[in-house]
Amino acid sequence: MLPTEFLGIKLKNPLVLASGILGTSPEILIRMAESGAGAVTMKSIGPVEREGNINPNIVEFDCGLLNAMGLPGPGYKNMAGKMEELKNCPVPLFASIYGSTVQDFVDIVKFLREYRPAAIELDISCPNKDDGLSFSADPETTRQLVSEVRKHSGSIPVIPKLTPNTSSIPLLAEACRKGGADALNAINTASGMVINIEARKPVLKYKKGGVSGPALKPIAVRCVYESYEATGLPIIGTGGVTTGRDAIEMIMAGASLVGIGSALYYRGLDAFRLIAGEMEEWMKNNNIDSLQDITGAAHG
Amino acid sequence: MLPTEFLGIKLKNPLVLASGILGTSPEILIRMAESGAGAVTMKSIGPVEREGNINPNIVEFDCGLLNAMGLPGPGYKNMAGKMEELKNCPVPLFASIYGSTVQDFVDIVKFLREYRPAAIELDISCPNKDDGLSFSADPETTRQLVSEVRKHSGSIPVIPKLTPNTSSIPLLAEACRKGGADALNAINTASGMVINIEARKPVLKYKKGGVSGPALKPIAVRCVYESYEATGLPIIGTGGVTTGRDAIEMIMAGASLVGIGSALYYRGLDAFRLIAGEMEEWMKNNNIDSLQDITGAAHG
Amino acid sequence: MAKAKPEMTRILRIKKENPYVKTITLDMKMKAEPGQFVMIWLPGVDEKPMSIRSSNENLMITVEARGKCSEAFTCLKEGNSIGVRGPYGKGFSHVKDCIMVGGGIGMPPLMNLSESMDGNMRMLQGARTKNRLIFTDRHDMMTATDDGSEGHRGFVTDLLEKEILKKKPRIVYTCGPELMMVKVMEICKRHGVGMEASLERYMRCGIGICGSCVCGKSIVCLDGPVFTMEQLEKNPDFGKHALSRSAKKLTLGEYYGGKE
Amino acid sequence: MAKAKPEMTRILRIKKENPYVKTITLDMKMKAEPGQFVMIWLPGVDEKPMSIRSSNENLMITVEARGKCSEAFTCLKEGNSIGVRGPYGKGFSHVKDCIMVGGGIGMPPLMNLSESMDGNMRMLQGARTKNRLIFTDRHDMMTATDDGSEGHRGFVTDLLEKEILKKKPRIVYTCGPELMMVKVMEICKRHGVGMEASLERYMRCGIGICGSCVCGKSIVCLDGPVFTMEQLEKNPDFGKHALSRSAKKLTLGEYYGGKE
Ligand SMILES: Cc1cc2nc3c(=O)[nH]c(=O)nc-3n(C[C@H](O)[C@H](O)[C@H](O)COP(=O)(O)OP(=O)(O)OC[C@H]3O[C@@H](n4cnc5c(N)ncnc54)[C@H](O)[C@@H]3O)c2cc1C
Ligand SMILES: Cc1cc2nc3c(=O)[nH]c(=O)nc-3n(C[C@H](O)[C@H](O)[C@H](O)COP(=O)(O)OP(=O)(O)OC[C@H]3O[C@@H](n4cnc5c(N)ncnc54)[C@H](O)[C@@H]3O)c2cc1C
Ligand SMILES: Cc1cc2nc3c(=O)[nH]c(=O)nc-3n(C[C@H](O)[C@H](O)[C@H](O)COP(=O)(O)O)c2cc1C
Ligand SMILES: Cc1cc2nc3c(=O)[nH]c(=O)nc-3n(C[C@H](O)[C@H](O)[C@H](O)COP(=O)(O)O)c2cc1C
Ligand code: FES
Ligand code: FES
Repeated sequence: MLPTEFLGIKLKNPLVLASGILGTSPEILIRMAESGAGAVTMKSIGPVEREGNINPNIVEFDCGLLNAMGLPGPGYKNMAGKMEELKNCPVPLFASIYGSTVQDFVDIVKFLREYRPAAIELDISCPNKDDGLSFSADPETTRQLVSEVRKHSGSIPVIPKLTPNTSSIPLLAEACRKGGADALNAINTASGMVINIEARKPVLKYKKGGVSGPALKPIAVRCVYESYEATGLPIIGTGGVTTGRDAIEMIMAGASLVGIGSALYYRGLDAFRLIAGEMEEWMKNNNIDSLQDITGAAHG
Repeated sequence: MLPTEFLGIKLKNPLVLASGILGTSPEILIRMAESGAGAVTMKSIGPVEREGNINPNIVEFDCGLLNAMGLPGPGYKNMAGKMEELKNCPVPLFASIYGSTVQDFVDIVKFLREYRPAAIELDISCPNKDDGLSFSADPETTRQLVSEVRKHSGSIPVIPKLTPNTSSIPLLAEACRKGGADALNAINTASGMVINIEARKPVLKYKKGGVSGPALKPIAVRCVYESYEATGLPIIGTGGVTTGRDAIEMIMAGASLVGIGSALYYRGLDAFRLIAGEMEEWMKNNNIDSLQDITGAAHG
Repeated sequence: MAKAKPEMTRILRIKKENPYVKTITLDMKMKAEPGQFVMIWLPGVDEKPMSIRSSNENLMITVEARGKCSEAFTCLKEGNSIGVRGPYGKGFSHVKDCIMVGGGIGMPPLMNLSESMDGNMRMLQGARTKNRLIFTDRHDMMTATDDGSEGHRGFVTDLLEKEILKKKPRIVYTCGPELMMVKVMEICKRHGVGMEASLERYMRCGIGICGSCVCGKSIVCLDGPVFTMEQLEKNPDFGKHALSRSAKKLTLGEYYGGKE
Repeated sequence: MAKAKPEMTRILRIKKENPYVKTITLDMKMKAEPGQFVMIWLPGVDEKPMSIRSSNENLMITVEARGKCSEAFTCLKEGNSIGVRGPYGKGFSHVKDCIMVGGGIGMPPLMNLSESMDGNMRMLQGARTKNRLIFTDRHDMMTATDDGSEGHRGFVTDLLEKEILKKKPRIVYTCGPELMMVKVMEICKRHGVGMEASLERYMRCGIGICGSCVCGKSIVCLDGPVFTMEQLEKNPDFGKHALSRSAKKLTLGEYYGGKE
């Protein structure tokens, strides 16, 4: 019922571990694969080693999480060992990369090529690094980046990850398409802040952070819907999905795959199996045989 | 404890009925004033009569509301009677206006001037009308609008209302300041969508709508914080405030007044009194005599 | 379900009440009071407030084809699904030894209320003509038609006055055209009888935040739709004004396009 | 309180355990198991995982000044407030007739566990030197110091081996420097005794989503910090590797900057 194809890649189900969720180590990515994910995305890889932000890096609020990890990571030059180990990953592996310059992205793509990830996400949407959104601020800059990266990725599909922190998702998505994006991921977190009033301070050391979880869902569904309408590209719908119903909602908005992030907190590490089970049950009750029959069904 | 001053206007408390919440008729605005609001904002007034969108105009999700009223209203030319009645409003009255052109805004301001509202909000942030965000899409356009409006408002303060649907609140806020804004309101709703998967359709007839309520709070707090930092202007902090603690959080982020919208649904029509009571209790427990002592306290 | 989120619900049964009116039984249980209403969503078309006709067992509504959306409601078939959210608003009190006065499609909430009265009540219905009447299989229904094609020829309020004189009830409940309800209130006042009426205003949110349905100082979807005589006497807009879809204050004549 | 939201909490009492270590009693009750931890936030400074020293009455933590943040914790005064969120992770089992082996600041969770053992246990503590020992007012504490300034001169693991030979316990609980815990595991294996150890890894979220604290296939903040011997035997990184703040896999020597 749930097996699906995305950019020619076969997946046992449409649920993808979102980037930055437990994706720091090959062992855990493989564990997530074994625990039911249809595909897994690595933590975003940067040009150089980065320690990320000082704690607190995360805080919960009534209906979501706010995080500002600050993209900690060893840098691509220290990733060879991990990439080798990930050859054992039993499900399709998506890499994710970020950079401050076009050249950063290109360098990392060149490094990743030989390890043949199923696709490469471009994290141009991280609100937790000072220049994390610089490639999303205007469509022409976005288009140029995607186009440059696409030249170097060879047969590996490129998937820009969109930010809700924009005045126009259709323009941003269309810029990605024009640049040669093979698919889109919508969305990364929305910029937010939580203040502890007794401490009289933003809780996160970075002050601002990215909103994920249930509070993000209606924004994510809208961004998926708009991206689908604007570009017709395949979409990984990410943001606030914690149940099978949420996943179906994303798919009806136009997502081919569904990113799962904060749900690992809300539902536990068994989230993939739980959500997949709920999807199957709903499909059975509604006489739907295949996800293709409902992808984008909310349009028109 | 709660009496406060904003742009020289004295208020018994900092809680302002947000625009579009029950603000269609003088009788109800006065009722809200009597039920504890420190000030009340009228439903946004447009250049011509508008019926708004067909139902459904509202839908709830797990942690907020999504609405797409589509700015129904009689148009300013039919507002003389209501403005007369509003002379009896026992608390400061904020008008709110929208338009498709600069001239629209100017015309409405000229009409409103003789009724001397305590301030005029510029709704350049409605996601539920096709050109509702056209004056927010780029800072220079925003600056020009605010500047043009300010020329005609005389001694009446002008308060642009910011949208979170932007790549940069600081740039937007700064454009308003440069245009001569006397204060800012942050924020209007975030664009979102809710799909009913059994119906396979967006619930709202307009498809997209504006997210308000708890889900919006961390985004609103961040926007207030950024606007305060970028401009130093007085701010009406609006978005997801449903408790006294939420209101204090807004004030620490930099708000001088706090907008109350969806809370009227979550807490009932007594929301103003409840929230004001909770604020006073928290202040007492934390030995804070005046709101001025904590305005912007989360900065630095 | 969250309170303001429509739940798609299957239609179990449809019963034709007269050529224009159908009663729809839904595959949903709901705890509600007579006089409360639900918002009924027809995906792709519109969403409308509808009084709860019954919630003892399955939820029932009774719809009259008036315009585009209600017309579409009456064209639905058993097995179709519609969205339901609610219940909303404040319903009727529950005082036995009452008289109910319904006009046209104002009948459904009164029928609902009547079901828990153990027969300790009188029910009057007015309509333009015989084939506009509904629920006439009820043996104790007294009727009035404008053209005299059934029951009393003339106003249902004439019947009310007669019944009050026959035996003064403890209260009168009414729902129907607003000018009829104004008349009911006058009669009740004259005879010193209490009264509650259910109002109609243009509704969007149904949950008391959008301000579409205001009538005087009242928010009809939240404070009402049922109001007491005391409340209505103080309401300058009762019987006089309603807000248009664009929130313009119209006379009832303008609001109903001369149909009332 | 939402699970991952710090609550500012007043410090009721501070007790100096030795020149470097203080026990802080907080104005908070918390239901927690020995071995679980909380995240302690010092606004403007940092947030760190801290084992729960006690949660029988008020929440207590015991902090050793090691670096900038823990130093700042030990400078706090009674009446100050700090942020607390938790409890997080999986704690120790609860088997009486056990031996506990603590090294340095590994003692607090073992002390917590010991309090419900009704004395049916033996407790061993190792430290570099006498004034690094803590909780020595406990009359049944056996100690070892590297320099012999108190108790046995040498490793606390020597004491463990002796105690096992004296009378085989049903289980060994340990917390302290990882190489010490590796040694404890070897000894337990050799003598056919079960064992549980509490691990330290760099933590950010504490709730199992950021991936900072992984050790082999284990997420220390969620699956641990307490692991059984069976789990540790299968974990290729136990005693060998830890992720740096930048998620680079380091040897423990590199991770602790040669201090371990
Ligand atoms: C509390 C309440 C209970 C109601 N109960 C019933 C009921 O049990 N059965 C029934 O058939 N009808 C009921 N109605 C009326 C119903 O909601 C519709 O107004 C009616 O069906 C006409 O809708 P339409 O779209 O078909 O016609 P349209 O041509 O769209 O409108 C005709 C007239 O109906 C009124 N109307 C239209 N839309 C709305 C709206 N969203 N809210 C309020 N009034 C509106 C206006 O007066 C309008 O001029 C109730 C209305 C209210 C406010
Ligand atoms: C589950 C757990 C329980 C702990 N319980 C206690 C306790 O009860 N009492 C106590 O004093 N300490 C405890 N610690 C250690 C404590 O969290 C700090 O690591 C320690 O206080 C040093 O922090 P610092 O900032 O002062 O030093 P730094 O100079 O910042 O760091 C010194 C070393 O501490 C470790 N460290 C620093 N930050 C963290 C972090 N966020 N997460 C994990 N390790 C870190 C690293 O090895 C680092 O090299 C515990 C750690 C963990 C993981
Ligand atoms: C702790 C954390 C770390 C994240 N790190 C990254 C990252 O490195 N790269 C990235 O593209 N997205 C990152 N994200 C965003 C997620 O991939 C995802 O887009 C977002 O959390 C919304 O989905 P959710 O609501 O399912 O969590 C991170 C999110 C969280 C909560
Ligand atoms: C039903 C509804 C109608 C609204 N109409 C307007 C409007 O006309 N003009 C405007 O500036 N904002 C309008 N808003 C936005 C609110 O004023 C407010 O900015 C937003 O709801 C966030 O605040 P809240 O979370 O407290 O509701 C509307 C919001 C809602 C829910
Ligand atoms: S319908 Fe919105 S307030 Fe009544
Ligand atoms: S600290 Fe984040 S996963 Fe353990």
